Amino acid sequence: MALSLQLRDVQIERGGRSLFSPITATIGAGTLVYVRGANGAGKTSLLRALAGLAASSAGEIRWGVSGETASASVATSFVGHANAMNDALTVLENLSYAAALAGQAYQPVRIGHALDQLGVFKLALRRVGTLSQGQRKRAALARLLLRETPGSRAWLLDEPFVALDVDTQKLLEQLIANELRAGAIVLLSSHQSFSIASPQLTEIAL
Amino acid sequence: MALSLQLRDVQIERGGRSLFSPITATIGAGTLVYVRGANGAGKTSLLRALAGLAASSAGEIRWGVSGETASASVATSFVGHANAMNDALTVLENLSYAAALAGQAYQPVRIGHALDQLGVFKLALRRVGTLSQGQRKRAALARLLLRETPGSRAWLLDEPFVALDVDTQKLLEQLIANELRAGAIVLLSSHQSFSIASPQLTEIAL
Amino acid sequence: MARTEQQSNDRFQGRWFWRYASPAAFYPVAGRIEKIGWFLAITLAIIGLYIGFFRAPTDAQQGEVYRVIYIHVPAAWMAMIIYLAMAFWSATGLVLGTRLSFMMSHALAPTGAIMAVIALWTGALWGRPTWGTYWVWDARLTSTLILFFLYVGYMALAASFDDKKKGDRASALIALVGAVNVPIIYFSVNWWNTLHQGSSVRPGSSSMASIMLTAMLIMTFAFWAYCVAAAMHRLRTQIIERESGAQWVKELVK
Amino acid sequence: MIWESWSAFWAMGGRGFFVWGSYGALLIAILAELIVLRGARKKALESVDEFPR
Amino acid sequence: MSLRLAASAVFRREFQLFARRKSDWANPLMFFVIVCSLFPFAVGSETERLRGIGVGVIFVGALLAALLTLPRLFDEDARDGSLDLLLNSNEPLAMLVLARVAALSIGIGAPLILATPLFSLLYALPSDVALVLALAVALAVPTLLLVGAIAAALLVTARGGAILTAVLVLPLTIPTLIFGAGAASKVLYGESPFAELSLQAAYLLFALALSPLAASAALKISTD
Amino acid sequence: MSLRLAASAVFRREFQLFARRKSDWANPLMFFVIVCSLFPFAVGSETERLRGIGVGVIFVGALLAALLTLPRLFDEDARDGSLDLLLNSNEPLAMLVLARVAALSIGIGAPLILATPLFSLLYALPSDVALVLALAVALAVPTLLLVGAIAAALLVTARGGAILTAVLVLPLTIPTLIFGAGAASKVLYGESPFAELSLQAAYLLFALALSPLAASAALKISTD
Ligand code: HEM
Ligand SMILES: Nc1ncnc2c1ncn2[C@@H]1O[C@H](COP(=O)(O)OP(=O)(O)OP(=O)(O)O)[C@@H](O)[C@H]1O
Ligand SMILES: Nc1ncnc2c1ncn2[C@@H]1O[C@H](COP(=O)(O)OP(=O)(O)OP(=O)(O)O)[C@@H](O)[C@H]1O
Ligand SMILES: [Mg+2]
Ligand SMILES: [Mg+2]
Repeated sequence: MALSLQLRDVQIERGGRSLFSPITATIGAGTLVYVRGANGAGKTSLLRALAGLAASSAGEIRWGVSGETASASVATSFVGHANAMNDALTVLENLSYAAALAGQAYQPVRIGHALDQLGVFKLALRRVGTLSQGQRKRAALARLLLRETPGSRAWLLDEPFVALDVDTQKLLEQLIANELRAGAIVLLSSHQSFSIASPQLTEIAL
Repeated sequence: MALSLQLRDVQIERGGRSLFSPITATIGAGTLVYVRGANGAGKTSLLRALAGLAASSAGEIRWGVSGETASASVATSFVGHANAMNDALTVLENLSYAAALAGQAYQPVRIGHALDQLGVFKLALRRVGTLSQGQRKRAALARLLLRETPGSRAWLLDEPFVALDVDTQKLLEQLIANELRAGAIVLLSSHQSFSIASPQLTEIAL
Repeated sequence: MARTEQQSNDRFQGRWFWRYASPAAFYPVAGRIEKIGWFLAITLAIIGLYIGFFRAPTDAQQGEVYRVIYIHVPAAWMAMIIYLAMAFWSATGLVLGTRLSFMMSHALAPTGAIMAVIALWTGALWGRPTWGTYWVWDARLTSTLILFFLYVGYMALAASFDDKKKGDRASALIALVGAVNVPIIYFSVNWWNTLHQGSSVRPGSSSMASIMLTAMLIMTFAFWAYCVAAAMHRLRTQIIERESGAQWVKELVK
Repeated sequence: MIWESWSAFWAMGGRGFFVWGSYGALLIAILAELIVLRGARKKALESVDEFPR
Repeated sequence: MSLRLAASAVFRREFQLFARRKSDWANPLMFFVIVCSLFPFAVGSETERLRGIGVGVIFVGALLAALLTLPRLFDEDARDGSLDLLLNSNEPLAMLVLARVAALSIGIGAPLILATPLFSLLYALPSDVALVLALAVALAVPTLLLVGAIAAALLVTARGGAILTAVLVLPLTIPTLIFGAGAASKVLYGESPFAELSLQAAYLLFALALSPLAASAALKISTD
Repeated sequence: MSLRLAASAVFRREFQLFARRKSDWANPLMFFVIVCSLFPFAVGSETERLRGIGVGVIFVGALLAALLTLPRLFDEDARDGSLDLLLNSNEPLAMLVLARVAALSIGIGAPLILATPLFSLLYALPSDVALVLALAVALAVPTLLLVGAIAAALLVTARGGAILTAVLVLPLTIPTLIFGAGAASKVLYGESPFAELSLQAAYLLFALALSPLAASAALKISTD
């Protein structure tokens, strides 16, 4: 189940202009990649391209699972600015939808466990529209914990600490560290300082 | 132009439940008020009520300008999660709309200056929809700097540091400190740590 | 003009009517009104139907079908009267800020809508034998249909708010807007109808025997009593729901 | 008694469908409203017990 | 003075949006075009029959097209937070709402009014009918938007959106529909449409007087 | 297996939304009801004339109601980010889009179909016409939603040119309109509607085969 990621001369254009100079990198299992850069440097664009949600304008992005090339949709889980939850549905309904689209059968217990890990178990049956910003973010992050085996997917996190209170920030750092230990790759962008115990740390500075 | 704020037994309800115990406080010119609390504590709700954008369920909120009672719309500027800018319009168009609604004649120079202070002068003619999250936030914060005299309005800032890169966070801390020195009241909520040189500091813990 | 309930309380403190603006005080009163309502509704309905079916003669022109009139006309009247009552309580609620007034108009709406449906349905069934068709675009019929739409709008709006207080005031406002428009709509529909001279047939204008009239009036009072009783029942349910935190409600349950 | 027999009463001069269709609909509507009213009352009373505070 | 400033900013912004997003006015127009061109397919194309329903189809089509733009009035603003700016302005909210409705009436009304004579041709209506019909549409569209602003304001934070707005609004537009279509029909039968048009104008004035107030009250209620 | 899982999740979610927001299906229905009741005000109330346009009004009314729910297909998802989940699923996107269109067709189609015979009464149409009309509506609504899904997918981010494409797509629903209204009219004149209904069904099958593919391609283009 070893994950790997190779970038070769990756470039992204917006408004007819390249955002950053070509990126080349090889990233192995258990690596934390800190994507940094000032506002507008292109962090969000890069993470979305890595998640297969947008095209890069040049170069090659190759995800590997157990040595074989895999599509981004198999190899990654993405959590960005938008929380990917419908306001009218409950947290549980939103998460089971996400799980099913990721190919997992309906397992409320696992969803409950994921929510519990982020301290929002008791919000499971609340409609997302009634939650505060931080509560929504926590529920959205629970999506990451739905995978069957820890470490089986790369996490692509665009400013995951935003809206989280201090305790939950700590919690998330912990969860990321665990996932890394289980062999995942985690790429994250953040303007807040954080400290994650990680065997391997790489930076991509845009 | 001395600003003042009095809270007497202020309470807010959501979903039929009071969010926090009644708040009573007297806040004078030049004070920085740090509204703190875990996710879902009610910070956003409180700030919106103070801005006159939502009703409190009990108690009294009284803004004062130069010793006389004033409406929230005269006494405050609010910047929240949403940036109050239309994606299809340019930054300049959005800001001049905001300025006009706040009763100021069209003064592109002042708007340009405000944008410059936040380092986004060159984005003035870009459509907001094409900006990155941090760029949008900076443009939204520029709204605060459109007032005629520094210190003439209280700033109500709901997580203002979100999405800003480290340099801009510093910049904003500086701007807040200046405004406080000019006699403003600044109420802010934030889950990120910040350091603002302030003559007077109060906390409201929810 | 608009006050909060608190301000109204300061203003009207101690007046006799204000005593009953509190849900707690009105709850038992509503219970008594409800009981009287059920009693009157049943007795009057029995008397009215007896006269209508066993004393009133066959109509010279229409034969027996006309006996639909004993429910058709009262239902049509109640549909209109209830809308007016709803608008009245909505206005009271907006001006005085009293919770009870809003609850009153919420309690009335479903019954009013049902009355409109009954008027439409019985009218349609009556129309088939008399006019040879279930529906014509007669002014009175069309207005009833529009009244029904207004009820539906009011209820749909009230239901689309999670926040009860907001829902109260929002739906009260739309009830008032509707009430202001009802006379205009009625006038214009009437006018349209005479313009087009579409249906040569329209309800009304047949002279009624006084015994039929008596039965119809008795039935009208029966409907009135029923609507009051149903609304009071709904009102009490709402009071329980909304005041469920209060001590007196808890004691009530025990 | 203005009716010759009960069957004449039910026939309503051949217009039974329309007359009884109207009264039947009224009956159904009232019954439905009463059932809904009672159900709502029951639910409200039950939720009082659960209410916190 | 500062009211004029604020109201004209509201008005101008609406036109900036029209310039930036052509779809804002093009979509109602397209909707109108589609409704008007679908009907002949559905009812058959005999001239006599088309002439009989032409006034009705065009008028209802224009009203529906206007109706569909109602969410644009406040929804987008509520989502991106700009509604807070409007609410927090020191100027009378009713006047700002009026400025916005006026801009919308012009922006989407003008294309509809211009297209009306064109479609009258399609339905074989004589040119005097076409003109009166365009006039009637010109009176009806602002009326609908004014009344609709109340519903749109109430629904800005509620669930239900565009179509519930339609349910609340359409019954209230019946007077303008009756008078407007009546005016055009009168001309079709060679009579004077003056009475109908005056009644329609009276209803518009009535809406003009009351609905900005009601809409601003509604906005305050629903964003409270 | 895991396609079934994903498709049924998409399908189920749509119904959860229908249950949670009754307005999602009730509003198109109310819209339909109100459009049908407005027309007589505009064209007059003579029974003969009403019978002549009844089929057309009801059919177009149902199509418009369906048309108005198209934004619900992808717009909301694009705003709140859930569209990313759909795009990032490992299953064939076309099938997921199909599941969603199917759920929408049932959820909003069923009320419209049930209401059709009732409204036929208002227009004094005989009951056999009413039944065929209901059947025609039942065939037309899914067709429109399928074709419309392509337009909705293109419009989801509304980049330049998308509007034009959408406008090009909508006329593709004209065949089903012609056949459907034609079938009901045939019955009205005492002939057999079989040919028209078959053609309508054939067109539905055609849309069923092609449009999920086209819509998923469009989604990928417009969100890229
Ligand atoms: C505002 C609502 C209505 C009122 C106040 C009303 C009142 C009446 C009254 C007083 C009569 C008795 C007329 C007479 O015989 O002297 C009547 C008859 C009738 N109504 Fe209504 N009605 C209303 C709505 C409706 C509706 C909605 C329908 C049909 C859907 C309808 C269908 C009929 C029919 C078929 C008759 C008998 C016709 C006749 O006697 O010539 N009415 N109505
Ligand atoms: N309709 C509702 N029903 C029940 N609870 C609600 C409703 N709307 C809001 N709430 C609750 O109100 C509380 C206050 O929300 P608010 O957004 O003010 O919190 P906050 O302190 O800003 O949190 P955060 O740090 O996450 O931004 C939350 O706990 C939220 O779940
Ligand atoms: N249509 C466009 N035209 C021109 N520039 C664009 C367009 N769309 C995006 N951009 C630019 O692309 C850049 C990358 O944006 P992106 O969201 O990836 O930045 P980011 O690094 O995530 O920034 P932040 O820290 O503010 O979130 C920004 O500078 C933005 O202004
Ligand atoms: Mg970013
Ligand atoms: Mg908050």
